[in-house]
Amino acid sequence: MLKIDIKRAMLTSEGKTNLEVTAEIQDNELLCLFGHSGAGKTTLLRILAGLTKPDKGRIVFNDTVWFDSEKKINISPQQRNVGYMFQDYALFPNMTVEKNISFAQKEKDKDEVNKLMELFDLDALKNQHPAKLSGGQKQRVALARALASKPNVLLLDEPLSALDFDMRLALQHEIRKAHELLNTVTCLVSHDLQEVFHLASSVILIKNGTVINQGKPADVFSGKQDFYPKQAY
Amino acid sequence: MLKIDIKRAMLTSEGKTNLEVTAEIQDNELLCLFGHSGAGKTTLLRILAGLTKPDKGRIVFNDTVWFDSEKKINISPQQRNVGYMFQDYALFPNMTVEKNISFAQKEKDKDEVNKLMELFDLDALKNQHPAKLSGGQKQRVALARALASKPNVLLLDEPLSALDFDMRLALQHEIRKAHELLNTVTCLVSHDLQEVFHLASSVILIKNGTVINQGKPADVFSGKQDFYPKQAY
Amino acid sequence: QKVNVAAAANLRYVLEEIKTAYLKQNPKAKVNLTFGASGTLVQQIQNGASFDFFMAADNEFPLKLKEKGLTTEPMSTYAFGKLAIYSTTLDVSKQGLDVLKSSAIKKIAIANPETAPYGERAVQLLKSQKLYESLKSKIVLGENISQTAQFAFTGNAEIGFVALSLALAPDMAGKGDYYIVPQSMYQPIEQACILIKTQVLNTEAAKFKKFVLSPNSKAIWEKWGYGLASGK
Amino acid sequence: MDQDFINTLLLTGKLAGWTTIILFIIGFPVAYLLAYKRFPLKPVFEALISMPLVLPPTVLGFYMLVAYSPQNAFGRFLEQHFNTRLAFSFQGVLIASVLFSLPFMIQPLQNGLTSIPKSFRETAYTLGKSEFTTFIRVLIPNMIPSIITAAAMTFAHCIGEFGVVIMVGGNMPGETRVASIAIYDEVQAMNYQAANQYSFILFIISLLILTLIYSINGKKKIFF
Amino acid sequence: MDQDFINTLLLTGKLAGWTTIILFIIGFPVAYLLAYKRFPLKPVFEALISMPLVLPPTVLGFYMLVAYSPQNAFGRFLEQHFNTRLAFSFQGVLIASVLFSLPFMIQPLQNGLTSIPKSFRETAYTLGKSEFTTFIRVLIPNMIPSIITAAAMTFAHCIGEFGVVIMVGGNMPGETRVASIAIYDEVQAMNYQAANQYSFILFIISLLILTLIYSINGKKKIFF
Ligand SMILES: Nc1ncnc2c1ncn2[C@@H]1O[C@H](COP(=O)(O)OP(=O)(O)OP(=O)(O)O)[C@@H](O)[C@H]1O
Ligand SMILES: Nc1ncnc2c1ncn2[C@@H]1O[C@H](COP(=O)(O)OP(=O)(O)OP(=O)(O)O)[C@@H](O)[C@H]1O
Ligand code: MOO
Ligand SMILES: [Mg+2]
Ligand SMILES: [Mg+2]
Repeated sequence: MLKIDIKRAMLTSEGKTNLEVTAEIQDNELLCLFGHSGAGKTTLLRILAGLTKPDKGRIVFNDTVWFDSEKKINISPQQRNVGYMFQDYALFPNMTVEKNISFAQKEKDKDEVNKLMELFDLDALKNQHPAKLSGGQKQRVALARALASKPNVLLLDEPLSALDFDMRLALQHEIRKAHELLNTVTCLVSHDLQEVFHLASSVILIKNGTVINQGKPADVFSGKQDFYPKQAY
Repeated sequence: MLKIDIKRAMLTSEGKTNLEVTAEIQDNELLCLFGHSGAGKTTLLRILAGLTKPDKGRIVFNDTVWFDSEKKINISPQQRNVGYMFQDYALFPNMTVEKNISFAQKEKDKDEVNKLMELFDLDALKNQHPAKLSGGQKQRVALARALASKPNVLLLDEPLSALDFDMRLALQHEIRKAHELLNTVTCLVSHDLQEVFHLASSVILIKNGTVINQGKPADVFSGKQDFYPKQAY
Repeated sequence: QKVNVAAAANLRYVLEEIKTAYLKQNPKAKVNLTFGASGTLVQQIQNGASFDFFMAADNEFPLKLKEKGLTTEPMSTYAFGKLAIYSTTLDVSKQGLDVLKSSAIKKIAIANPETAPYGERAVQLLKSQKLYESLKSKIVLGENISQTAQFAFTGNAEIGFVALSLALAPDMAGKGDYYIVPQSMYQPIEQACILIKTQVLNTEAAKFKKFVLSPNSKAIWEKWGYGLASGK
Repeated sequence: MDQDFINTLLLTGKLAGWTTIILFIIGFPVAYLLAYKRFPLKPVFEALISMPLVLPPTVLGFYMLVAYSPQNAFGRFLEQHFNTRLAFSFQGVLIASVLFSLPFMIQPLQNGLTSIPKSFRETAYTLGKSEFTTFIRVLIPNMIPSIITAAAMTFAHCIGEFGVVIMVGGNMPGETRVASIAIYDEVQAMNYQAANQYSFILFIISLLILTLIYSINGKKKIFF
Repeated sequence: MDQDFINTLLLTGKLAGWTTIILFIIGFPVAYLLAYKRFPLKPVFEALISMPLVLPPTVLGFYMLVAYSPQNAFGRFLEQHFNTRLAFSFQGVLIASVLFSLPFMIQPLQNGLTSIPKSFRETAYTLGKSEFTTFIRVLIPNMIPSIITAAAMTFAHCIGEFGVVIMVGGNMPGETRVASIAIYDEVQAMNYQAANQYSFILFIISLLILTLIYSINGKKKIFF
């Protein structure tokens, strides 16, 4: 279980605000972060990963305190064992597709890497360097890499936004499978309602740094037509 | 009118192929490029912008020959007056949001810049540098910049993929308006069927480098359920 | 045991020849010659450079070392140097010191008077001839006497105040003209040498010193234009 | 502090300043060519530019001295047509210093240019900006640390220049007697106190300038 | 080519090689600290490291000479406990050379490190990689051009070193008589042929090494 209760100053397009999030994510839960551009979704993931320090609050994963502003605890990203997929991928330019993925593994397992590359339709590109990949190909490598590290907590920042519909569906399936297989807590940012309904067991709606609703997807979106989306599909 | 007839070697996830596109885009037409990840959409836009050189063929815009492999003509990106929005934005890190946009203008026009920033909900961020923007904010700056140059040909590579649904709708509207106002030829890459139907006057379906269908959106997608999308919304 | 000799720059050619002669007699000996301005060498020895034997261009620099207690055995004068002016473009052998008044002269090379006795004598000479003030702006300083000779040799300076022994070097003599400044016009350049105190007594150094002072090398000194102390 | 001492410092600054200015003008276009253009024999060309890095200053000094000599074509030409002699003159040392510091300017600039992502240039080109405008408005502002490194290394390297100056300079006060030479001289003459004074002042000045540069530079991050 | 000549070249290579190796070991951690860590007085620390860039080699040489002297604490300590005297010895020159070349190693490495996007490090950390692993596997491979520049500049700068060597090392054959000194000496002896021979050989060796480096470097792009 991941318990979050944090606060952090943030500059948004509405001016200065605070990102304030309180949430409890159960083991095995797949949480979707949903919200406007600049609402603070990426910032929250970075805070969970240990890359950005909240101004105040606590983060506890199972029995481990990851962050506590009062006790001045802030354990490093390495110790958190998260799999973080960046919104801009951050693939290592010096490594091929295959190396990027195998680098993430804690124990080398070539079969696993091959399986991932097959699942993500990257086999033919295994010896390519990132500079020579298309946008969607980069995104798939980044996702495969985040999964390869077998994390306790999986943080995915718009993992499928650059993919076509087919691929998107297929990979939604893979994310769900990985989530179940690894028995992780997963937090995923998405702008795609279909995706949210397909994947999420719960949703957090963020607006301007503040959580305005959280719960099961159906509950959250039913009462909130005024917030999001203005127009359904 | 933009006449395209080009060929270029490409490595895709299916192995080596050629990107082969023949198309005529009328003035005032808004063309959508639609296709799998790695199909060659970005490559086609780069070729139109003059950033990648085709192996063979011709590109003619109105009466100007942009590229002709036989006559060895290849005019520079500067002379083509295109507005190209990169899939990874390529914002200038040294310039603020406002400067990024005004830099694109051929004639300085502060009002125009302010209007663009307002439209794209960037006013509060006008003095921010790109490193401090969220993914969606970056995308909006990149789009605003491409429009600010008042191009003859507008090339947009997944311009709205990182945006939430509201914003997406609003900006679809803006793209359409800009397209009509500037009287441009617009080529847009999108993975979103709704978007294609909403915006495009014609569609090109690319698979593995080859155009497999082109025409009005309704015509293209009606007969092609086997290709795309497997599952409708 | 090898002998590290610190030798004033004016000895460049002479000492090479003496070394050859010495090695002919002592085929197993090893002699390393390092040339520099006398003052530079004194500075290096004071700071711990491992030289065994110092041959200066005057008798004051060895004295400095002696006062610091860095030497063994008394200092010995081995030769008297002669000052010459050298030029590749002007007819110095005919005009003598009058050449210094020539308007064709843009630069005059002199060794740094602080560290090179030959330079010091040259400045002394110019001062006593009341030429120093008028020529001052034309003077370029060589780090030691052989760099000075080289400035004149390359023609970058029309005139160089050099050691006669350097002017006699085949390259120099072949390319230009020299004039020996009358020895009465400057304080004699009495060149002395001294053994440096080393941790292990270097007997080879003493042997080499003896050879330098011996009649065996007399002809070589004279050939290179040095005067010899009467007693030796 | 006496007048000589101040003059020597001023001369040193003048030499370093001029060298840096001249190399700025030469350096940018050359670095640009090396970073972005392909042409035959480019590695050889690059190697030639880097030569002064590897060549002892005395080698360069030696060749300059030979070239400047009125006995040789170049020196004679200057003497006859311009009535100048470069040996033992400020100009002569300046030319040698420019040649000698060339790679200290070019290398950091070239490195800075190559590490700017290609898409920045490409974007500017599609926006109709010329290579020159792109260079001024997009490339230069994104390589400030490299420019500072280039300028600092060049200026610094000139202040430290010794080998070339001792070979072609002739130790003329006000012309070629720069600080490094002056210190050498004082040490050789065992005027340790004077040497100390020079060294100490140079040390303090350098430390102040550099601390200032790094304080400013530290505030700006590479990508602002 | 005679034995002296070969010995001189070998000695030069030995000095430059050892300096580069020692500075590699020192350089990476220091550059890492300077690039990524914040600590008080960092600009002063950076300035101190860059000092040898600005200080004339003769200043450094002078201070080394003073430090090495058995009349002072450090020199006396060495003399009493190790029975070594550093002035005018190879070790003494090596120490001076390491100090003197420090910024030529640090600056390019630090520049290379700062220009690697932060997200690469962040990604590696979230993947559980230690700072050390990240450094070896992610940072180093993405800054190859900077590493080559650092090594080339350092090695090259040592080969060209003259001022420090002549002050700290003098001109002792086999100990401190490196190529730059030898050339200086030969020029003074007006053995222009020998000077030319040294210069030419150094020129050719340098040109070859550098052309090789640039050919390899040219093939690899910064981001492969
Ligand atoms: N710089 C490059 N050099 C070589 N090959 C490249 C380069 N960029 C892309 N490719 C290859 O060319 C093919 C087409 O790439 P392109 O970027 O045009 O795809 P795309 O249709 O835009 O895909 P996406 O929707 O994923 O962005 C891909 O298979 C990719 O591997
Ligand atoms: N490095 C940064 N420094 C300062 N402010 C930042 C930084 N990155 C983002 N911000 C600001 O913080 C706010 C939240 O950003 P965040 O990246 O979390 O948004 P987001 O919800 O992920 O948006 P998007 O959907 O557009 O990616 C934004 O308004 C942005 O301007
Ligand atoms: O031989 Mo000297 O000591 O250069 O005048
Ligand atoms: Mg985000
Ligand atoms: Mg693409």
